[in-house]
Amino acid sequence: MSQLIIVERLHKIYHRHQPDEMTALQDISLQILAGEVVALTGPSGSGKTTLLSLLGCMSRPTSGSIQLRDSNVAKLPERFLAKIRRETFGFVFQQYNLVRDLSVLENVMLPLYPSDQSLREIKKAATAVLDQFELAGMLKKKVKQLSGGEQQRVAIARALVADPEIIIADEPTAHLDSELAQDLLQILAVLNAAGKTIVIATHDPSIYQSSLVQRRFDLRHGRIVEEHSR
Amino acid sequence: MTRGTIYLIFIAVLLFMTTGLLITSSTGIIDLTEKRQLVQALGITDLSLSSEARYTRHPSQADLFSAFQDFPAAFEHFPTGSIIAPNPVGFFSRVKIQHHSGKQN
Amino acid sequence: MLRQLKILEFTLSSLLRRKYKNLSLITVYAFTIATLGSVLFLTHALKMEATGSLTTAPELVVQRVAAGRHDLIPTAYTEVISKLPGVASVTPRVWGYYYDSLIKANLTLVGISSYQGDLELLEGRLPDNAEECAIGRGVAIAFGPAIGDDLVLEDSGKSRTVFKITGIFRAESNLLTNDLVVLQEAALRDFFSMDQKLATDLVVQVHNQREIKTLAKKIKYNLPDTRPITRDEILHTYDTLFNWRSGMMLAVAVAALISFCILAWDKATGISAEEKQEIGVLKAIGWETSDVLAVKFWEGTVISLTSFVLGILAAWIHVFAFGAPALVPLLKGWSVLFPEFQLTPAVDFYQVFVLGFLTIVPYLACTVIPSWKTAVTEPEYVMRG
Amino acid sequence: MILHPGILALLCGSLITVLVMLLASWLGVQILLRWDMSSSSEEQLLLERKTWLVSTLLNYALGFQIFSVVLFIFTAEDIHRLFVGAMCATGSLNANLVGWLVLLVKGILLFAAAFWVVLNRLDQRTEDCPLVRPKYLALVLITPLVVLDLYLQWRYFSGLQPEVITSCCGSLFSAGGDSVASDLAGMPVRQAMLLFFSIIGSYLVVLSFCIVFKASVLRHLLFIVSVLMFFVSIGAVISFISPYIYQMPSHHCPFDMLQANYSYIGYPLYVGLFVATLYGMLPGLCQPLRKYASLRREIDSFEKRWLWVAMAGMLVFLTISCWQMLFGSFKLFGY
Repeated sequence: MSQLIIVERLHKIYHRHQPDEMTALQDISLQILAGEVVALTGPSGSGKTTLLSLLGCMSRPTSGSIQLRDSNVAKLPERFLAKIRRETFGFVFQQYNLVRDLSVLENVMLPLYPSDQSLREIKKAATAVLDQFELAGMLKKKVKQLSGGEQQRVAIARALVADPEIIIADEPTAHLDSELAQDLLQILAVLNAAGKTIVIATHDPSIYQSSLVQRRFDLRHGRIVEEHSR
Repeated sequence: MTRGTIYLIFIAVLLFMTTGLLITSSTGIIDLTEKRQLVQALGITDLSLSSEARYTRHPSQADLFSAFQDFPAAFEHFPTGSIIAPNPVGFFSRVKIQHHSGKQN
Repeated sequence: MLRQLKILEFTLSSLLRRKYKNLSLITVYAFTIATLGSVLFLTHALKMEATGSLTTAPELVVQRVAAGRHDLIPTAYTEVISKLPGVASVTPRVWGYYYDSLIKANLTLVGISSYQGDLELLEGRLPDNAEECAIGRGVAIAFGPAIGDDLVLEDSGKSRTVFKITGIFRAESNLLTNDLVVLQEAALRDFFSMDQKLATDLVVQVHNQREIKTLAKKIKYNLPDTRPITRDEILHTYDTLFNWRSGMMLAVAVAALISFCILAWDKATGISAEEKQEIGVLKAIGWETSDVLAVKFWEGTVISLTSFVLGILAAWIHVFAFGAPALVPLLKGWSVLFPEFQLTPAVDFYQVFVLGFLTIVPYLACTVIPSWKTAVTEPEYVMRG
Repeated sequence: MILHPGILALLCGSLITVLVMLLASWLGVQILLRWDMSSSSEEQLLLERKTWLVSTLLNYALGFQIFSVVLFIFTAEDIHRLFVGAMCATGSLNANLVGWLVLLVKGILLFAAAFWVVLNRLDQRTEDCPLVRPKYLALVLITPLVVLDLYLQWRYFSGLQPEVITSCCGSLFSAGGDSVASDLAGMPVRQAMLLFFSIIGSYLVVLSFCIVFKASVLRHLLFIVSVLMFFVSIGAVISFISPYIYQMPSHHCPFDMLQANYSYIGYPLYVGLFVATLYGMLPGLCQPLRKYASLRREIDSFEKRWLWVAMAGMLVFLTISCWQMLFGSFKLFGY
């Protein structure tokens, strides 16, 4: 398998040269292969989310490099990061981060607005994805009227609508009961089988101990302390 | 139909209506011949817009001492005076001749 | 283009989500514009009315000024003036004001010597003899009489004088004739007990329009106690009069505008946590800063353009369909005989342009910085909850 | 005088622009001093974000400038009635000679702001932003112009004295005077036409060559021709295009055609001229920027479009200015 992401000597320091300076990540080096499922684990405050946001091109590191395929994304101006986020990544957030007042359909359409597709094409793509998750019946419903599990599925549908190569999930099961968590695992397994690379930050053992996860990086105080592979 | 199209149509219709109204009222030639005839026959010089005092009834014919000719604004007793300018610009004022300009009439 | 259309789509849906807030904003905005627009429309229409219909006013009016006051002018001046080269004719005019203590209104009494032919805007006819009169619509309404009735006025000798009404001016001419009482010249002299050798002022007709100014100077030179008023000056007065008035109204309204801008600023800066979260989500799933800025730009444009067009429409309807009921009290002042006028729609595109400029520019300027502040929300923000 | 609504609007608008530009150049100075593309510090990130604010501010300011030029001429047109002897905008501008300066500054500003916006758009499409320093330096240089614009407008409007008798276009643009404008108006029509059509012709030829060939010398040539074309065209408008539009041999005013009497024909005419000049100048102006690899790609992808836009602008200008010459009943040569 080819290397998809190569991270080298990554540092992230917040509020540098200020009294509230905080080192979030230190000297992180790792590689993620295409088609792999990787978990980032560790207690809260260990730097999982920060690392995830760096991998997902949401922010830039203080130093070090992130090689995504051929380009070093660590130095790119913000506006190019947005394009990469849009085209390469699909995000599933801890709080789902759906726009509560918008309908299910509109929420799923959101990532495609800045693309080159027409509104009709976007609608079509969103409907197709929602169909896969058996949400076709509630396209017009407002997100705030949905149950937790449904919201979770809408959030995954939104992450998938642009057909991303890499799926980034931040504590995806934090607000789910164990049954729904199992559903989620199944969905992720299907996606992985379809060739998607998946990076999950979690402290839920039922996730990182599942057979799906191929490698696991354990973080403490912003450093990788252990790497497990299956 | 998307909201965008609906809005664009809505605003286009509104704009169309407004410009239509504005155009008809800005270029529609008002027929004033009857009024002009009346003005000529009676020798009218002013509008009968405010008749509370003689200097507001005929602003152009008012006495020299009354509010319209006094400047800076004299104390005024009538509300009309507060929205009609004292000493309208160019009204019987001095004429200065600019040196490099051409003719003087 | 396509992208902008999609962003407009999103903008509209996000405006609709907060529809009460945005509708109230549009209402206030449109109201401000309608107020300003009404002032501009009304003053412009009045200006057009005045400058349009007064083009046939006397070319030159000569008044006499005694001790700084307007005084009756000796008719002997007629000969002096008519000898000046270029003068076509000089006619003495007799007219005056009459305060009626019964209806507590000022009337304008005009004496005419002779006029042949019919006036289109007069119902009935002009007075033929000393016992007849023609009156304006306002006078007719105040006194209550119709054609054929009697108009009773008290002359300077405290005795009642009765005039038979032979004509009433049509409503269309209200702006010119509302408070007029037209009498025969002899009757007017009699009524005011005015000397035969005196007149209110003189009307001078001139052969060559270009000579009016020169003639005015000559009259002033030959008869130093006179004050010639040219028609151009009258028109000019009306032109600047209404310009000044609308300018002043605008200056006052700028205060309203500023407070509106503060409102807009407040609305734009007070981003709720929910909105910030939303922008963060958009950024996280791949929207660029420029896209969010475009959303904000469209938001401002949709709100200001909609309000502007609605405001202008409202102003037009207010002024030209309903006769500016909200502004008339301002003009009316203490006038008892206030003309009920139906304005001919007259709009100056320039003024509409200026109004747009004055209202849209400050609004957009107010929203630039707040919208940038929203647009640069970090995408990472949403991951930290 | 100051209470005229148009004047109020212009001064308010200009004041807002000055504030906006001062803010933008303050940010610009910060960016100039501390910009470091290779750093990934939070400060650099903040600066990158501020560039968005600056470009939004500048876009708004340019938009305002466009309306402001129109409004200024409109206002000059509207207030001419207040001056004895003035018959159109020229008269009002003559009433206080600062008026012409205002128009000049506004013209320069319009071009400067348009260039800035285009360069900014180019620069923002590249990954390394090579133009950051020149761009913000230019911004800091444009700001004094905006302040000057406000100051001159204030001087102009506050210095207007309605009692002053002014000369109008009749005397400024009449053949007998001794100013540049009257020289233009008095120029023999045949020669003026020859000059105008030869420069328009060479503009079109160079433009078409630029569309076909990639040589950089052609771009430089087009730049020069565009600038020449602009001035010659303004001269031509005064000299013989306006008499054709007004159908009057002695009426040379370049502003009257913006009025409703001539169905606002002046707007498309001047917009066409402006677009043709601006987009004709752009490829030449961008030649020195091709040394940056990242910019070269962007310039190459945009250039075709610019050239076609320039062509379209020129065609609009040419059509409107020559329509009457070819199809109108009025003939200037008879006089």
